[in-house]
Amino acid sequence: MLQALPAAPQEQPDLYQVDLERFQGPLDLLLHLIRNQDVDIFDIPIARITQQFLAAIERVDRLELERAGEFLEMAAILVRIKAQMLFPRRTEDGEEEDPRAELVRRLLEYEHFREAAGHLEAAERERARRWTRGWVEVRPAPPLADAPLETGWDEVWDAVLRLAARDAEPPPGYRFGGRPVRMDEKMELVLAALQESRRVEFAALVSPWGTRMHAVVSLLACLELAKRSQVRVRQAAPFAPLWVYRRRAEEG
Amino acid sequence: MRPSRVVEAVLFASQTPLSAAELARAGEDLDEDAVEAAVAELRAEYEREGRAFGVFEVAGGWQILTRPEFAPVLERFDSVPANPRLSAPALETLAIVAYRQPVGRAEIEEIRGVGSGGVLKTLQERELVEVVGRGEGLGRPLLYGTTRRFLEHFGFRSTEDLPRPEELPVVLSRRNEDGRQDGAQAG
Amino acid sequence: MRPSRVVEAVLFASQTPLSAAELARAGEDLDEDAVEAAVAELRAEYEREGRAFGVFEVAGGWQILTRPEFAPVLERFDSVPANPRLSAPALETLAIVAYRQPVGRAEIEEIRGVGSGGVLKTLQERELVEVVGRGEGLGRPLLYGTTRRFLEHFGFRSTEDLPRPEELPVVLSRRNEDGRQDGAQAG
Repeated sequence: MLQALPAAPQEQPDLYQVDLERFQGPLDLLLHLIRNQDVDIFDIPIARITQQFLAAIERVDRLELERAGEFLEMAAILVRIKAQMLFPRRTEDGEEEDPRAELVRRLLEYEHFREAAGHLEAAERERARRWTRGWVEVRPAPPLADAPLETGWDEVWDAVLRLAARDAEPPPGYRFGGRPVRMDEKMELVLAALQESRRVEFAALVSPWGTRMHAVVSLLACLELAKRSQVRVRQAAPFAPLWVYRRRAEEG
Repeated sequence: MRPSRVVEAVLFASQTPLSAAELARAGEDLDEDAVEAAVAELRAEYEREGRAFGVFEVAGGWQILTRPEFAPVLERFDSVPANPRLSAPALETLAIVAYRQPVGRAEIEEIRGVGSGGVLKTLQERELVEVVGRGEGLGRPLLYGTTRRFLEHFGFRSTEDLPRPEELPVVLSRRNEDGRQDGAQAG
Repeated sequence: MRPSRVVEAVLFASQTPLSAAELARAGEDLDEDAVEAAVAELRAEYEREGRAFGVFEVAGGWQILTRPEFAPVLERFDSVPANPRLSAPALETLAIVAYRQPVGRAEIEEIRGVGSGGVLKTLQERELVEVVGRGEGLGRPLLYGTTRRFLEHFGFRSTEDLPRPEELPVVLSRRNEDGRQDGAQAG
């Protein structure tokens, strides 16, 4: 339902009495405050809007924690912008930087998508006025297993090779004597060792073989894993022991 | 059997849209052109006879649906369940996925300014959105895109039916006449 | 709106057969006699036009159903679809299952970067892949492996026979002997 706006909204304290539950998030609330007061979005009166935003979220504790955090984060942004407005900075080419610029960009982008969502809703409403057939005969599908299958192993193998091509870095096989020292094997070994303990000394990874090639490939493996954010490599000082640390899954 | 009746039987027995290629499977002598012609014939007949349903173009195929003017009648019947509608957060998230696909969760949350994991999951469960790949960068984030079911849900023929981004007015002045839920009201 | 068209809309969209009394609720000017007449009108029209569907009496009510003589059409439509060749996603998924079995869906999706539930189902229906157990951990995920039919079709005696040359990608060269996410044992 549409409400006609109060003629002089800024004088109506009731305006701040918004029901936060009805807003999808801080951007929604902020847009509401701006659009409902005939404010030029490119020249947001930041002090006033900040005050209204803070008033609106005063009872934010009633929201669940995650949502509350989202509103508080925006409040912090607003307060920071308000402070920056007092001390305008200049960019390198001497132009005055508007601290509101990024916020305006985000608001317009958000509004753009909300507009798009409105179009979707209209399409959905239109579609909801038409019905498919309510009941359709259940037809037992003939078992797919009986259908002919002409796929040969070469096609499966092509798929295998496509997967290989997708591997970020195809592991080079370093040969030592007759047996290849493969980086992927070393990487696996490092990860396996880190399943057992939180960290492992690099020397311990190499000692079972003690050859230069194993050491080099192991080091490359550790660096590759670090690059993929699967491990951390630490050395306290030059020539100090090198340690490899496990990274928790959610870290990377 | 007339090709149009063969196509009719299959369209009638399906709850989802069927493409020309799919419909062609119904008859030995059917190809995509014959299917097109049969569909056109059915359309014209239903139209002429004033049938309560018609053949509509949806999601790259055709589907028999009741005509909109019968909605008020159908809404009265318990055995005709209402077509499901999405929540505002779901629509908003879906709009972002539709226009930005393939898009990761982080970008969606950046645009919306709120956590969107739950909404995305719901959209995935309803098969309106699916994982279409992985992005570059840290953790190779999952990227989402819209599905054929998405087109069905909104009755779009293809993603071309979405209003082009440049057709969406980036509203620069106050706008408030579109029936959007209004949060602010005293009492 | 003609009574016969109102009745047609409701019969088409209803999930259950409807009786004359129930159908009469569709319009203020409808009573059971009017409904009977409308149904008779629809029947005659469908008959005359040679429609693929008709109005049938079911469980004390009416329902619009495909005519029995079109059953072969539907059967043909249902049975022709199977492409004798596996699709690219199916091939890729099959390759992963073959080399990493027993493997869970999450792991397959992790490697492919796309949802793989549907394609796994196809492979199961093809009887090339089957559930071979359950993994440890949250929700005890189903683990998939290849079938005897897989071995027969591709001419392997056992999965040990699968070629494992050096160009086998890393994601496939690591086997899960114990069905856990990672064969974690440092020697």
